[in-house]
Amino acid sequence: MDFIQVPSSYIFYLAAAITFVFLRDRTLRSVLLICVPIIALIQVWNLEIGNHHQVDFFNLQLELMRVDKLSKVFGLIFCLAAFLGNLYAWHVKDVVQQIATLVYTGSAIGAVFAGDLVSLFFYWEGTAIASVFLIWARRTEASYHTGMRYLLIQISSGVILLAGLAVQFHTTGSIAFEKMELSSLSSFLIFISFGIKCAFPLLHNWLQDSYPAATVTGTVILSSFTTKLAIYALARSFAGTEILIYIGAIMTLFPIFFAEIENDLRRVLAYSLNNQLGFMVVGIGVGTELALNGTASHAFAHILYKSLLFMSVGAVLFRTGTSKASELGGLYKTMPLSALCCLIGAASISAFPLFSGFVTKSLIMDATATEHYPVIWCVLVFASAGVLSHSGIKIPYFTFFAHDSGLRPKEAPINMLIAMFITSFLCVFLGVFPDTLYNILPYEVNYKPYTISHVISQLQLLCFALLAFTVIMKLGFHPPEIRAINLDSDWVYRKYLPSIMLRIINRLGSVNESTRSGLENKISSGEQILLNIFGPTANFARVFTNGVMILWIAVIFTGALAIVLF
Amino acid sequence: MEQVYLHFPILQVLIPLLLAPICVLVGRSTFSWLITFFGSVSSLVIAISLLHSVSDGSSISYHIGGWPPPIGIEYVVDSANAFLLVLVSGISTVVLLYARDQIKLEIDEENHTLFYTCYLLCLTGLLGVLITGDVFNVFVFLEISSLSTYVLVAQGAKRDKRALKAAFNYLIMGTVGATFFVIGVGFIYMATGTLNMFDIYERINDLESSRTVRASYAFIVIGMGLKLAMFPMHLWMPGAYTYAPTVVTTFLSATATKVSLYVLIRFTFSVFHFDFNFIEQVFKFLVMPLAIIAMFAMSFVAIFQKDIKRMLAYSSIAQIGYMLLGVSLLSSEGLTATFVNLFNHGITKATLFMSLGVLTLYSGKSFLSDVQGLGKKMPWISASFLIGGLSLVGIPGTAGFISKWLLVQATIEAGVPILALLIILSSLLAIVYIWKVIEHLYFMEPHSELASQKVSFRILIPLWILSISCLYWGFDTSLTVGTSDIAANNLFNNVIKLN
Amino acid sequence: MQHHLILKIVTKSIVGIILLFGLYVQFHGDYSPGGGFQAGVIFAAAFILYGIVMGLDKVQEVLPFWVVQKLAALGVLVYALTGVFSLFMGFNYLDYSAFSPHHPEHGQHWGILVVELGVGITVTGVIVCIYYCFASRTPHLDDGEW
Amino acid sequence: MNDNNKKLKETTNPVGSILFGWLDHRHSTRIIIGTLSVSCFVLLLVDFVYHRHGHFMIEEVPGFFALYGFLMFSLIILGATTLRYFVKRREDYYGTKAVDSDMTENKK
Repeated sequence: MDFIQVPSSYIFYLAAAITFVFLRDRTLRSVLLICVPIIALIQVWNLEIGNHHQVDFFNLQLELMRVDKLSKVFGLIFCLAAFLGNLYAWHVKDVVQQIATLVYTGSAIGAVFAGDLVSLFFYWEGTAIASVFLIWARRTEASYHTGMRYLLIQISSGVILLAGLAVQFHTTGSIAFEKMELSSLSSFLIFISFGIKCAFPLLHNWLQDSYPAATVTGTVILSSFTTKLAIYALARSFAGTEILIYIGAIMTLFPIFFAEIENDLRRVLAYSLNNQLGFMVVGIGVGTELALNGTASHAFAHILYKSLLFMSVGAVLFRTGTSKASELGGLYKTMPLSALCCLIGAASISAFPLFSGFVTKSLIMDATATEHYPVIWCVLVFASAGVLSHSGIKIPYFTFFAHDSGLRPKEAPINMLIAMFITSFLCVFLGVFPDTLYNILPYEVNYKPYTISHVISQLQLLCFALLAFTVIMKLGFHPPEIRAINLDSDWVYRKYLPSIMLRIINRLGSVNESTRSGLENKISSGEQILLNIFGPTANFARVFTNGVMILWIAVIFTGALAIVLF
Repeated sequence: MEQVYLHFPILQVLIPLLLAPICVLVGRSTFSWLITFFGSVSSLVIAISLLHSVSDGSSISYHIGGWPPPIGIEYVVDSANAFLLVLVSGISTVVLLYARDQIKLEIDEENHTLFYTCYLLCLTGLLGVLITGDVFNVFVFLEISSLSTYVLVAQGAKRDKRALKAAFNYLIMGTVGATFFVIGVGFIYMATGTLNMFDIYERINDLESSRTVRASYAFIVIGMGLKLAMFPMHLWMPGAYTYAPTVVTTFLSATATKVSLYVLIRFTFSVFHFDFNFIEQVFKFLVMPLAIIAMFAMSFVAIFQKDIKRMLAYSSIAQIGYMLLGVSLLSSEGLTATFVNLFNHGITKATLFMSLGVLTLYSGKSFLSDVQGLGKKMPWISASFLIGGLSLVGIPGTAGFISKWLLVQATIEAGVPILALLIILSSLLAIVYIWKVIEHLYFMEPHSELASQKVSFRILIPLWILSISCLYWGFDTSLTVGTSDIAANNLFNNVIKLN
Repeated sequence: MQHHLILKIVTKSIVGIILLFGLYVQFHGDYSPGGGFQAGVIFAAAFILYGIVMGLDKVQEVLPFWVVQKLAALGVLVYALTGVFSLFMGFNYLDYSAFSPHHPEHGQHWGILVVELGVGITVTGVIVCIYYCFASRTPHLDDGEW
Repeated sequence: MNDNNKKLKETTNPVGSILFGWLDHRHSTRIIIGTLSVSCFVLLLVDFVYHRHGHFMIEEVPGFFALYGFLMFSLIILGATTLRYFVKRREDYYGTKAVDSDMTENKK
């Protein structure tokens, strides 16, 4: 069975090539897009543990198929997510998006099975480059700029990874993608690189910036892969690194507040995504078998319910043209099925018993408790209440209920509904039969989520939080949904640094300032300086007479002669 | 005659040389093309078989006229020049495949025969420079190639009369360069009394302090610097590349400067001793700084160009900076990187110029606005430009990445990681100017009056051969890196194993 | 030059002598001063003199432009084929011993002679060609031409 | 008014009226709040009947989760409101380079 051992990413790349070359028929393309993840899913399911596919590159041996239980579980959920996302995107006609999706998902799955840092790097950059097209596919100026920012950050993550890998190779001669200690320069660089993709605090803002900018279907795809790939990489390399616990704890905390006041619902979900990543990072930091199981299972469940939420908000955006809470409300009348799915997603993410979040998050919570991190545990409980506040209540409530916006859109298209139903079903299924999920986790699980204590405490937490919400709404203290944006740390590089740069440039350059105003013009003044030095009419690029050229030669020759003779 | 392969070194040069006058005698456009193509293909076949027989690191020596080396002219093939022989004849073949259609549009019918003749002579010259082991012979072949190049560049005059001025500038500069070079060769002869490279190598050993020898090296560096467009002696190049016919630009950009660089390397390693103190000084204080300035200054200049051909020409000067940087590390790794770079940049630039030529086939101008929106109308050609562009930038998975990677490694090995940083930084500049073209190709609306043009397969096939090779050499590095490694080691240790 | 009768007469008589002298230089080049290049120049000089005195049209009747072009190519071909001949005889390229394998000295002699002939033809062709090009140059270019 | 109601009826999805039709009832809000309050009360009572086991002592304090949930939720709202005071900006703050203003224009 050699066929079954070829890298799964090849299947996706091949499909991308076929799509690019042959398929002019839209339906065929959509069918292909759905079939490919299924084929990959079957392949990954049947993979045996071991290293299967080696390639020689320079003098390095690349491991393209390192299959163990950790990579397998991520491989499975990635294939599943690709299938659901593509089903949801059945109606899309845009070839660019379809190819980007295939390459992107293929790279993500390839990265999961990469057994060394070099191939990881290739796939890492592959996800970056392919995914940006999902943002650009919206084809507006704003999405172009957002995509550029996204690409810049993603590429730098790859470049830092490359630097780390180069340093590691230089010092140890190994390119193995294995567990490492956060002690050397190389591991530190690799850690930062993973951290960027994983949206560590202060490195996170690309996430909230770009996800709301992608297309309706693009965001669903985007939400599943990049960050979870980073989670996988961290779990692989830095399990048990204590600093991750604190980083993760902060990650669970700060997005809550931002999400609460954010108006764009897809950005709310992006913040919520960040917060959920925090739980997983804490699990990695704790690093025990229980915690790593928690991380893997939480990633699994999270991909499903986060896709579901993005799908339902996406369906609303698709039908109404906006995803802003201030513009929406009362949609349950005409989009009841989407509303139902959204509620299921919300229940899952808030970890109501019988939904998937409940059976996975508690693994991580339990691990922190067992390892005696009381403060972290309290933070996580707090964050759970936070999750309820923005994802559990805010998303469904302001989209589908709340005050009636007067919008009466049609129900979501049938393909979207099917995708949402399947995802909802999986969310509930995993919540009711957690053992199905527990069986494929990296380590053996002896954990029973449905104990009376656990169910009651969780229900208490959630119900009282809901009660608090009701009280606050009644009292009118809830921050109103208004059309506004909120600054995040990306303000530093989007506004602050450019203005400082310009001040410096203006000091240096003698540019006529009186005629210019506004930041944009000032940036172009920097360009003007470059233009004055290097532009077509500047000395560097001018065409001189032969005499001048000869003079240059004489100068250089004199220099050479001086160097040689003395 | 029974053992033809023994004569391959001379046949390599002889076939195009012999076919050139035949071309003139025949005097028909189509026949000339056929003859030229035949010559180029047979050169390629010979070059490949030569490369194959020296791929174990050995070398082949051929004595012209049966006179043994120090007296007669000797042709030497080792992995260094065999590798470039394959590049030159290979590019020439691919370029010729598509030259037929392009030439019809760009050059008057009555000049076709002479065009092909000059093309063959240029090919002869380039191959001769590579293969000969005699310093004066290098000069002769250099002049054969240069003189025919001037004519080839001037053929752009049908489209743009400025081609004449560009060719004239090139003529002046090229001649000055050749003069410097021949003076250098004269000095060497004065000091050693021999013209055979390997003989000089033996004799020059004790002459490190000789001022004649030192001055000769300065002359040769400047002479070759001019020919290979080393910053700031590049001034002939943007004009020549911009106004020459596309076929010529494609061919020259991929071969001419590379061959000159080879000469510089050959002289540094196989004629002089690279560990001479003054040679180290030249590279350290002259070549390396100039290379670094070229990498940045010329990339910036390229960013601001509106004419894509000119932009690519400036980019070539910047790329030459990378190659010179590799050489000036004076290490085996650096030399390997340079050889790989020679090859990969050759095919990359050929892809770019060729696809650009087809994109602007009908508009005749290569300004950014002329290719606007062609991404939709000419998807195959735009895609190949895209591939070439990615390779130029050095995106992983393309040939360009391999050469940059090796160069970065070499700088780190040499203990100057700051250079690695500079290389990466200047690559970012390449992204900017390539992006400008991509943006115009794919993200802008086409001019409405430009109807969709059918492009024949005769153009598409060679173009895609090049594009795919750009990708292929990004994956399979056994030939490029392997051969370069052997070549660099041979040069570095001056091992010429004659069989 | 229409009225310079003396010049014309002298030219007509002298051209033949120049050509003869050219042939002498050509074929004695191997052991006395001279050779293909000098002979070629002398040959070309004869035609150029004729052209200067009689006019471009007259000389091109004798030696049309296309012939000159082909001559230039032909000479190179002769040179190259000499080398190819020795290849075919089983020697190295340009190894003149091939012309007379048993008496290599004679072979060298013959080889030089043939090669020099090639050089002579090419040089004649090229020099005359250059003269034609300059002499037939458009005297004035309009603005539109540029 | 009547017309408007009719129009609403027409556009309402039949599945919607089965699933969420009861929401349109006059007392729906009261029903929801009532149910919530009752279940909260019951859950709180359970704590006094059933002794919970946890890793930390504090977990075993009756009503801990209830109190914690209620207070923390209020804290989040409070914190968020405060945060908004500092970070709120107009939608077109980043100009054409962010999607937020993009959507605004689409609306127009």
